[in-house]
Amino acid sequence: MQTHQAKRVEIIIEAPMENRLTDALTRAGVTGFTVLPVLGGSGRSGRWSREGQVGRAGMVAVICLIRPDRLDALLDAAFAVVERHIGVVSVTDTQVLRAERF
Amino acid sequence: MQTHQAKRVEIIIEAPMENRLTDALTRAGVTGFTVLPVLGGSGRSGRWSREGQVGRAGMVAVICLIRPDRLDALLDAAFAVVERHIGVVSVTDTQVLRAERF
Amino acid sequence: MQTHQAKRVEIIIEAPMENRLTDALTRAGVTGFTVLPVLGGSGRSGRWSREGQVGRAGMVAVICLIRPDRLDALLDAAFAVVERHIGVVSVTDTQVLRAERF
Amino acid sequence: MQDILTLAGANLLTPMILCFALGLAAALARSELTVPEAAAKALSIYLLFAIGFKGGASVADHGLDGNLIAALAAGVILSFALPFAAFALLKTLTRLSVTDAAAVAAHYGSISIVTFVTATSVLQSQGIAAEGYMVAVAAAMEAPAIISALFIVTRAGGRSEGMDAELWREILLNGSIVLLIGSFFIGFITGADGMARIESFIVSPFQGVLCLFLLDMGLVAGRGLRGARGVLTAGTLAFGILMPVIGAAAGLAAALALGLSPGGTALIMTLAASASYIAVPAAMRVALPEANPSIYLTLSLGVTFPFNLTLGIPAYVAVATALTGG
Amino acid sequence: MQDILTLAGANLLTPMILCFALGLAAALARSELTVPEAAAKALSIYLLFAIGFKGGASVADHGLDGNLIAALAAGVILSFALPFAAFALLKTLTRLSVTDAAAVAAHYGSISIVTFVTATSVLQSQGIAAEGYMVAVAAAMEAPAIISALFIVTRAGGRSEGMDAELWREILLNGSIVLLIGSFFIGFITGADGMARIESFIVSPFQGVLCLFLLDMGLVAGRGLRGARGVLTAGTLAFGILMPVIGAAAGLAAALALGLSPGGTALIMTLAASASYIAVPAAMRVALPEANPSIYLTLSLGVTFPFNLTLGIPAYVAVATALTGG
Amino acid sequence: MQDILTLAGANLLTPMILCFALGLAAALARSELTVPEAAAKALSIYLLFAIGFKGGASVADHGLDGNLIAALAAGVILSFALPFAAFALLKTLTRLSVTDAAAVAAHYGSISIVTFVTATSVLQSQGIAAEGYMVAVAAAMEAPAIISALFIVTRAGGRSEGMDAELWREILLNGSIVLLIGSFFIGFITGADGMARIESFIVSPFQGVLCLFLLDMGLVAGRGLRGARGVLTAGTLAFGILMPVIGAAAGLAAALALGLSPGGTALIMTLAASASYIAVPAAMRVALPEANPSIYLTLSLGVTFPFNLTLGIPAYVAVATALTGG
Ligand SMILES: Nc1ncnc2c1ncn2[C@@H]1O[C@H](COP(=O)(O)O)[C@@H](O)[C@H]1O
Ligand SMILES: Nc1ncnc2c1ncn2[C@@H]1O[C@H](COP(=O)(O)O)[C@@H](O)[C@H]1O
Ligand SMILES: Nc1ncnc2c1ncn2[C@@H]1O[C@H](COP(=O)(O)O)[C@@H](O)[C@H]1O
Ligand code: NA
Ligand code: NA
Ligand code: NA
Repeated sequence: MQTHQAKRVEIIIEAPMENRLTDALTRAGVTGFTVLPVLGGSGRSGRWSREGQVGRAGMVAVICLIRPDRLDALLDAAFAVVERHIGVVSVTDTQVLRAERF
Repeated sequence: MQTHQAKRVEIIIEAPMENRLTDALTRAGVTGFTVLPVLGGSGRSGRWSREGQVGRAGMVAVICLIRPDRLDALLDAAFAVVERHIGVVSVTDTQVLRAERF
Repeated sequence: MQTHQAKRVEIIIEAPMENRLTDALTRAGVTGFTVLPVLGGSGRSGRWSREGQVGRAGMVAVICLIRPDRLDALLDAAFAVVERHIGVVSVTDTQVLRAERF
Repeated sequence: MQDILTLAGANLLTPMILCFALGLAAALARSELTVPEAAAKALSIYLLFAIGFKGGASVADHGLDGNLIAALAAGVILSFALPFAAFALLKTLTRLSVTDAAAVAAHYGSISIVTFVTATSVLQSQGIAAEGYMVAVAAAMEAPAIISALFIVTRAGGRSEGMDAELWREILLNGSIVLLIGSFFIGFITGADGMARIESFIVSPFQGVLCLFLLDMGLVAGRGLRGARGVLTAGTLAFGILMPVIGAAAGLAAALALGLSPGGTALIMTLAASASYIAVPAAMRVALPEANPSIYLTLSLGVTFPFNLTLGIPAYVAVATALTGG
Repeated sequence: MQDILTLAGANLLTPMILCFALGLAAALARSELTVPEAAAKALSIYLLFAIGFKGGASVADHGLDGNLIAALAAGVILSFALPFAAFALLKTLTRLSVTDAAAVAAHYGSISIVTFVTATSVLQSQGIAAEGYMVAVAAAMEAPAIISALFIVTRAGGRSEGMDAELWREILLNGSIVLLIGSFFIGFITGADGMARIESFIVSPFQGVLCLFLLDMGLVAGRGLRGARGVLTAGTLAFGILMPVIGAAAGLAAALALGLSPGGTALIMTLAASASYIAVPAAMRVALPEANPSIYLTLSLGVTFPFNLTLGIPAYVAVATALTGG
Repeated sequence: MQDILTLAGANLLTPMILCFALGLAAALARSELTVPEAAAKALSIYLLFAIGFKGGASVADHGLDGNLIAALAAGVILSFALPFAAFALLKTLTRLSVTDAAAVAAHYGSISIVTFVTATSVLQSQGIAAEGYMVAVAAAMEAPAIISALFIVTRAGGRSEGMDAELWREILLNGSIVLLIGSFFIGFITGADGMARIESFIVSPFQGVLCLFLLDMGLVAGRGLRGARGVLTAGTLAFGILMPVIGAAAGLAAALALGLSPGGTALIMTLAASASYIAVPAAMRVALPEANPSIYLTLSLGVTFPFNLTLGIPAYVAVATALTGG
């Protein structure tokens, strides 16, 4: 089956920043993304779990599949939001079906 | 540690289609997969979130790790199900432990 | 934007083993990871879904982004825990922003 | 008329309706107030169980009226027939594609169980009795409309995935049908004894639970409306308000033919006037994937549901009591 | 005998049992009816809290019977001993491997708190009193069986991960033990005063909540049975029905030795007859990962739980009242 | 003094407090007991709805006291002013950075609605009436403290993200403010009629629901404390206990100036003494991302919340009744 080169960007970010991130992505022309729930994690700011919080804001994972030439616009937009916040951003080479969708 | 070449296929699909997809995968001989919940997303059909729906069907992410030579069978089976539905499919090169499991 | 080579390790493991895994990772010096919920899946031990269980222990997905040179330590630690248990481990090449975090 | 307005006023100022309004306003103002999905589902399980059980217990109490079969048949016929009326109306009022119009039509032939529940609670607070088996009629009206819609699409040369056995099973055994019918039978079998055991769970807190559930419905409807400005043209809006009135009229005709009680008449009017937003949307995603979900969800949940809740139900109750001499 | 059958009939036609049957039937018919995980967990927290609190408040009311320590000891001994009986029976009736048989045996030495809760509600509806401290006995019976099972595996040269300190902690501080014992103490400390404050929360809606919880149990059991056809041989099935009877007999012997009341006798029989499906399965995944979960889950949840619910409990109650002159 | 101790004793041995203690102990012992997130959120929606509705219904009943506006103004001023006191105290007692200290200060100017709810339930069980509009005062006190904290940071040359329109909206329309004010209005509009409809949902089970909610709060607080040993120095601990006393004193002064009833006085003292752990933490993650969340969460939830629950509230009630001649 015909597949096309793409990038898979995974951004793990605090839940209160989710809307700010997706709005920034939309403004940067990135209109395709999927948000996954996160149960807990650990990083430089220590370990946390949804269960140790009252509002249980926690974190979410935002996944964007994107054409390689649009990657920089995406990363710039994302970085402006996550810069001062905890969280991680990773970029993986991938292949997608139905390139016309991206 | 010894690792083995494999493919990681990630299919984001509407929840009402989940069983049809996994049944099709099983028929195509793909018996290993994991289903993750999805909170929301955005694509050509606009933005949605679990919270904006009553039945809250939403979407799920299905992840299959598979031997490279079985990829085409998987993609054919998956594509037959997702073809007319919204959602995305991506394929990434990966390495797995314990190759005998795949 | 400047990115750095890294590995993305994804471990799908039974929920009752989650703490044992993350403790082992921490002992092996891996202090960055994220835990995602899993709804269901299928493998050599058959198909399962959260809904078919009472305690609904189920499984979780643990994702670690790590510098390539630390990969072996991570896999050794993870393997010691998952060895006799059901579940899968995959390793993907990736790029991360803000390398100082890893 | 005076009566209808007074009733409407009284109905508008109940905690239930105000909770719905609060949710709607909060969502439109983009408040982050949310009812967790699991909690909303749990509330709906409670409501379905309680309403089904009470229906069954009431049938056990009053004996099975010979009209049950006739009422079921009438419900099924209404559910089959209303999509054709809805489709014709949509073709007149809007420029929706055949697929989109047929998908919307399926929703209006089917029913909204929450609208039904709210109507029973209005009847109860006015002391108007209704046939206990109306919950069975509600369950019977969920599915037939889907078949009519697929027939409409096929007839018009449109492309539908059709109904495979799997989809049939999903529709006929969907959660609310099974729970409603199941708890109806449990109430019927255990009767007054069973009722005595669980009365303080399913009767006294009922209206309060309904309040919280309608709060969530308001939130969901509001979020849907926010994301669907493009969908709401004058034509679709007119449809969303006219169609329930047409449905209620058809329901009234059926009720008069059947000789139902005032309460039963109001309930069947409400069922016919209401539009599905759970079972049918899920079926449409499978059977008519090209139909745009935001059109049918906006209309059924964002327009018709609030209309029925606030103006429709009091009007149907008033008309039913006036015409059946209640 | 006549009595037992009448009682069984009465018990079978309660809303609780019918809700369980509804869930079972819905799952076997592959209906998509589901109770959200969080809601089911919330219901179980409610039931554990209510049953623990009521037990404690009743002890505060009636004073501590000298038998508490003896009853606790009896419970612990039963939990230690029953796995050996279960293992022997499994080796006779089935061809399960040592690991699988030992894992199953652990479940039958331990207890099902929902079975216990259902039994208390049957006793209550028949006006039979029981010692309030039986909830403490229930908690004490959760864990010992696990040790016996690991001992069996090790003795047979099988491989177990053994019990590290972490696993001990997890088992002894598992949610239901902590909640049951904790709310028992809260009920004991606050007594009649505390009860007056929260009675309308933990007493009146109790049976209704139990209905919804059993509906979910039926759904879960049915889903489990659907996926486990291979597991159910004649031998395992026979075990799943014989073992609770053996357990109940052992419980009866203990109760007679202790001189418990009719209600207490029925409860300890029920505990001994019931099999765990929450705490022990989780422990087995850690300690005996090679044991096949679908065997022990199918037996304890798919066979023994429904058996106890429908036939077992009424029989245990009838026998207990007959033999202790209740 | 004697009175205060007796009251404290009585308050400590209620099911509510003991449930909190159970949760705390379970979490500190690393039990896996958990209340699902969705269930905890559902319980809090219930509590907010019930308390808001009852407040509104009581205002509808007793008429609007001329003091409402004055009380709202007093609440807003307290919320603005207390962060400055808190910041000064922190700078004296601890070595926290400006950003961390300001973030903590914001929490103590704002309020904890669960502390407020517990106080109302203590008042009710002692038969002490309070102004129904205090729930509106509670809502008004949530946000102003955030502004003071950002002002403190900016003045000290620290870096804050500032308040964009989006953040304003999020804070002012946060779930608990909207639900509290909304249900207050619903209670006010529907009055005694509305109350009659949903009383058996929002009044009788209230204390029981509060028990389960406090169980979860204990679990969450305990988990937080476990992960935050480093945070708890003698200085921060002293702050966590001194600051609520200072807040309560400020609240008392305001209440005396306003001439509130004994109950109202106790409630405004409780509000001023309590510290936020939902709305303000979320706002701080956006506006002051460099502030360490475990400091402010540990202090407000791990130290001040238990202090108020156990010692604070009974003391505030005793002082309020003594000084306002209740
Ligand atoms: N190396 C990593 N791999 C995966 N997730 C990470 C990693 N580092 C941080 N995270 C996630 O990002 C959150 C915040 O990380 P940090 O900013 O390092 O405190 C953590 O709680 C994890 O959920
Ligand atoms: N480029 C993308 N990256 C990640 N997820 C996507 C992307 N495009 C679509 N999706 C997901 O697929 C769903 C349907 O997409 P679509 O078919 O484009 O409307 C969206 O709501 C997202 O959850
Ligand atoms: N090939 C695979 N791809 C993705 N997930 C898998 C795969 N194999 C197993 N899993 C996951 O691991 C669980 C246990 O697998 P197994 O040990 O093969 O029974 C399954 O239920 C899946 O969630
Ligand atoms: Na209809
Ligand atoms: Na047992
Ligand atoms: Na305060």
